Amino acid sequence: MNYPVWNFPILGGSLVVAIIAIIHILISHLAIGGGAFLAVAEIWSNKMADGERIRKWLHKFATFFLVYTTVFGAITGVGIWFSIQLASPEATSLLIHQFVFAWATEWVTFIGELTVLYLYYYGWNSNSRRMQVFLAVAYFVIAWFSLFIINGILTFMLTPGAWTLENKDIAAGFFNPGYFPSLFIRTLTMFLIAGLAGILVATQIKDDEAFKTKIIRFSAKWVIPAAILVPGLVVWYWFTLPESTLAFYDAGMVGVDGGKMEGLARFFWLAVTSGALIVMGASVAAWKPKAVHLATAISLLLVAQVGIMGAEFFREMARKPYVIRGVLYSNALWQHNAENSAYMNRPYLSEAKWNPEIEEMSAEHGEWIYRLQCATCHTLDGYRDLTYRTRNWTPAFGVRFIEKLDEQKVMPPFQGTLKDRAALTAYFLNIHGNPVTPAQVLELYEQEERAKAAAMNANPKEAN
Amino acid sequence: MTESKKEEKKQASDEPKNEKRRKFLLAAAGGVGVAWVGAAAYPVYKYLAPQPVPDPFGEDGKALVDKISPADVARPGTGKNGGYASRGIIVLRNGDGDLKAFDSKCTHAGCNVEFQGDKIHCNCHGGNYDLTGKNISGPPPKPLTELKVFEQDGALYVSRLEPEKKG
Amino acid sequence: MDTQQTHIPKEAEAALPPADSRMGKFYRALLKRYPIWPVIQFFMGKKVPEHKHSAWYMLGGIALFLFLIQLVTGVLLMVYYKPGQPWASVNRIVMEVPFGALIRSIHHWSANLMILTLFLHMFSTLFMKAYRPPREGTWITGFILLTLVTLFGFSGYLLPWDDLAFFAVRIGVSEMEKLPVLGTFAADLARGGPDVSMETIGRFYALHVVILPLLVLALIALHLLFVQIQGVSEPDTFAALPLEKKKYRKFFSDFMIGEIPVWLFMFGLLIALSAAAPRGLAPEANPMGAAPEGIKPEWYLLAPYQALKLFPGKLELVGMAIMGLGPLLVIALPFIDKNVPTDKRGEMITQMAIAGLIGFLGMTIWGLLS
Amino acid sequence: MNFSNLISATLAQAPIPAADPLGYPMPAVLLQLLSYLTLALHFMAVNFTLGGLIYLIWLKVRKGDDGAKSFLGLSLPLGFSYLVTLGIPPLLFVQVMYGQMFYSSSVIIGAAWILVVPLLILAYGMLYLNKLKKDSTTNAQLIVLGVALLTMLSVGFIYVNNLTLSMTPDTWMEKYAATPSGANLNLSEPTLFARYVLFMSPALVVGGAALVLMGIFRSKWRGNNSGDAAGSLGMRGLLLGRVITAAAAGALIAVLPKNLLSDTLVGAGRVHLILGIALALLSTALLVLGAKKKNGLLAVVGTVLLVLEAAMFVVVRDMLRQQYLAPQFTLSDVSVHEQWGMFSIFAVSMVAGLAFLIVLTVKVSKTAIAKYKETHAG
Repeated sequence: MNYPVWNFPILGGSLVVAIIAIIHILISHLAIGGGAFLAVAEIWSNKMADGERIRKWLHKFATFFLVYTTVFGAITGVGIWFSIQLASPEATSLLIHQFVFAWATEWVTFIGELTVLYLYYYGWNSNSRRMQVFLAVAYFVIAWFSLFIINGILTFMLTPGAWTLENKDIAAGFFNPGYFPSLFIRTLTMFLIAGLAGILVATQIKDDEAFKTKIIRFSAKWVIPAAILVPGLVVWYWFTLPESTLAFYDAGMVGVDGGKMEGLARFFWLAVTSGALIVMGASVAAWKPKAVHLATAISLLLVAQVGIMGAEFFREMARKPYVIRGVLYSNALWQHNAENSAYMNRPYLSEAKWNPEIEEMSAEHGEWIYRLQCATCHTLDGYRDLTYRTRNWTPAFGVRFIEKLDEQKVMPPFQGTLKDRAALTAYFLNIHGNPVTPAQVLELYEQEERAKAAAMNANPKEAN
Repeated sequence: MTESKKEEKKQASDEPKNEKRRKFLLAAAGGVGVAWVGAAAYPVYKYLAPQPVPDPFGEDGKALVDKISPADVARPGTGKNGGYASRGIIVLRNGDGDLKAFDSKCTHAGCNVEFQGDKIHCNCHGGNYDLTGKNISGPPPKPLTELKVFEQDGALYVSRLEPEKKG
Repeated sequence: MDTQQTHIPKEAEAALPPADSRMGKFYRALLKRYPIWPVIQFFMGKKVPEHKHSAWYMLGGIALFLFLIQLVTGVLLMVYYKPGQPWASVNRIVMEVPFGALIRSIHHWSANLMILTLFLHMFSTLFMKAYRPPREGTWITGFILLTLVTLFGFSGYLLPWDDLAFFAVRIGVSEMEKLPVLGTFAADLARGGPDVSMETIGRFYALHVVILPLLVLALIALHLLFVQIQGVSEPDTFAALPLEKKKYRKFFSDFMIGEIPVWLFMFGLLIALSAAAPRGLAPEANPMGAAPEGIKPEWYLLAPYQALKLFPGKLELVGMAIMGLGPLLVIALPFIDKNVPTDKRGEMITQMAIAGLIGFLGMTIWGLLS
Repeated sequence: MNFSNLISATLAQAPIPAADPLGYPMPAVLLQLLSYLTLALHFMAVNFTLGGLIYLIWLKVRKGDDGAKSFLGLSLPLGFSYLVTLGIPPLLFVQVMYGQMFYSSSVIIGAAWILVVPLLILAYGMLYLNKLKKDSTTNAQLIVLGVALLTMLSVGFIYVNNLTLSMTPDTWMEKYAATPSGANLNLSEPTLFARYVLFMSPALVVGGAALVLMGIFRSKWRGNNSGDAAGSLGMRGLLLGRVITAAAAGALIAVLPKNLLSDTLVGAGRVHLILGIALALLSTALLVLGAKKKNGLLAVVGTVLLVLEAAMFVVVRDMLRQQYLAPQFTLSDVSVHEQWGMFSIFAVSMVAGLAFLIVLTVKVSKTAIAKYKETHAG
């Protein structure tokens, strides 16, 4: 109510965030793990007889790395920020005001990362060997600290821990229950992705099978730590998840398109399957490096991309219906307001700031409730579309359903009066070509309620 | 010992060790791979795994007996094959006038047994039970599962038999 | 000691693992009993030319992989599907069986991706001119496979017996009815009556799970056999290269193993699509109710569907005739365009194919938008 | 949707969101200070990259100095990445201080605002493409650079739209009601184009200064006159930039509501404006002199003064914004909950980090310059 709601068509604001974020996460993980890869490969090349050759190849890797991570990585990172302001300004504001100096410190790591990477890359021909190794290590350490910081804010949103709006305990919020498992999972995933990128660049070695084999085997080894340790870490992470999330997961094994929160389970299994596919693919690459070509290597990275899609969607959906769990609902309703029935039962539009003087029970009444209360998560005919979800609504059913919106705990409670509910129902019914007015919806609902009450009086047992 | 000899010796002793290490690592990697593939295949197992069978006695703890009416077993010494919750059942009234019920699944190979007046007989492998359900001859290794049977509103119902003895 | 005369040729001895290793012993024992070395040698000799369009050679393998996914998920779905209670059983798969929605979505997405892959496979073959003699057999079997797979999609579409399926299939079969002479007869035979009904389910089910799989498997075998015997076709530019500049990759096992991660990605993509856009189930078909809004055939049938709309009324037959000509032309390609290297006629055919492709895409997009 | 007639009649009150319940993490003055400092640096990077790009295109069209071309080709992607990175803190602090206004206006022009992300990727990618594909034809290069220029100019335009809109809450509701997807721009804003030119034209100045510096040091390190052409181009461009900027400033003053202008230009506002103008004149003089005399020191001082100048104008800009918002919002309205602990972590890491980077950069540059001199001497 505080901020206007961005009604992005088809995708909806949240999917815009997700698309940018999923791309960014693959690249940012590469940006950090790749630092470790550069450092280890530098040290390795110093010990090898064909070190000069390895470094020549490493220069190719560094070029790819530099362009890919700075162009796509840095900008999509800023892009996430742009998109969350649009999708959830209230939550972004809260995070910014609580963690502004954490972000500012992360910015110091950005400047550090960039500068050190440029000194490393542009000093390729003039720097001493020792300096190059030092710069690569420094790059990795600085870059990893950016993860160290952003991970606190990311995990805070799902498991704020002992933090509350009153105590503002930044340490408790930052090092929240999900912080460490998540940090370790991401760190290992970074190495894995760096290895896959190494394989990709290795496919550009032409006419020297032995050298290609050597580099691919070296790169494939970077998958091993994640393959062994991530399953255990996921179990740890699992135990930090809120109970309601786990309950959604259990309920989500079956069912499709509506009702259940089955997405949580589907995306979890997408992540697991992708993990298995990467382990298989990397084994294939290590087994027959000769057979690896560009499409092979790109496929491996794409598997990592869909795996990240699974894991990140899981993390986001696990928070549903909150944007900051237990504090702020996705549609910018504060938990403390949600518990206050006087607040919740006020006429919605007259209280809404972003109300262009819409008359109550007018044709636009319902549309504005949709725009301000539903459109943060839903669209009309795209992502989580309401046209489909309300296809079987009758006037009375709609009014009743909206009243119990939060019953399944996957949506926030509805704010507003009976008239507001009738207006919103009328809006959806109109979309389905049923030209009822809010007043008619209200009348039909009340008729049905009266009939029910009468039936109850006549036969209390049967009406249940 | 000269340097080169030392080297040689070191190499010689390393080789089998390296080979062993290589084999171990390969096996370990294989193990991790198999574990991952297993995890990914879990949904297929879960899809095929049988759904939990609903409790035949339902929420109120009883099941209606099908195809046997109280009149069928009114006199002592009568009995009949019937069904409950899509399983087979035998209800009989013994010489003492007590109503008894047994799940008709033979404890030997799972055929449904038949009430034959003085005994309960299994046609598949010729096993016999007495009218208390005890296995008296033939292959059956165990007595039949007895159920508690009672009449209610003109129909027969069965429920789980409370264990008589404890400890 | 083994006193039997060994039949293992010298080349085999050189290629096999050492005789005292476990695998070496196994292979030798095998070759002694079944002297298939020439066959193995033949397959080992298969090469794939390496040039900048080599990636297109992977499409056939991808389509085969997706077909295998279809077989596996199809069998899994058959475990719970009941043709007597089509909608209820599919609803049970979706709403009750653990991961049932996932398996069904994979089956759905894999079907779509398979058809898409086959289209791409066909067009890449077309543009590389790999259909020219002596590869007519491969081309024709390939085209029949594409037709059969489309039929697969059409028959499978009906099986859930929901509203969308019912009306889409009803429209499809009644198009058939309009064909002159045998139209009604064929349509009735397909439907098992004058209209799509539960009778149709049985026919489509048998078609979908027995007849088509057998036909397709047999044709795939034939198609692959042709490819194996004749080898991969080389595009003109590659064939014109001097021998020392031609680079090849061994099909067994370099090319194939390199393709495995691509298949793995396809599998990941299937799961991702199924997670992000699971196949929904519309309400049970109601032959008396109104057709749902926005009903359209699947995307791969949209182009002809949309094109037919251009021929209103009695002209529809003309339209169908024109569209019937398309596939015939495609089949006839190897007999029209056979000169290597490409001559004027060949170039003209390429341009026509581009026009056809653009027309197909345009019609499909138009169909999606309208 | 027929709201427009409804809306224009009503809406006495602009829908300004309530401030964040957490309040400011430290007194607003300090936040302002941090924001001025970082915003000035951000503007320098923007102007260097945009200006450099304009000069590079000019050089390619006119088949000008190769040394300047390769310098710009190499450094523009770097400039771009610092442009983006230095843009983060001011964006962070504007959200802390003016979040309610900034988020609202961002949502209202949401479709354009999110477009910034792909546009930035496109511009940045084009700059790298230009650097890595050296062997392409001039025409292809011009297309690549032209796309980069257009995208950068559009990003600047979107920014000016958003920030002007964030200062005029009275116009929000009508725009928001009309297009829920945020397919809006703030074209009705009278100061929009003057502001846009005012913010973009210093590109010629900063880019010119960079060319002057590059020219001087190139000639110096190589011991010949190979940098002269670049230096003189930079100098001329710089002067042209100054003229355009002054014209835009005049235009802005002409269209600004008079009371806002007079309220801004009293006390501190006036001091900063005068300081800014003085610094502008001084830096211009130093850079021109440096270029003529090939004196590196003068040019370096002149360039550093550019940063200070930018900081002065950034302050004036913020004061103008406060006047715009004065009827609805002042910074002192918002409560303050200090986070000194977190701030000191930031401050320490920033000081330590910058020190580390400076030491490292000097060290690496020294070897690189030595090597450069070695290769190009004589």
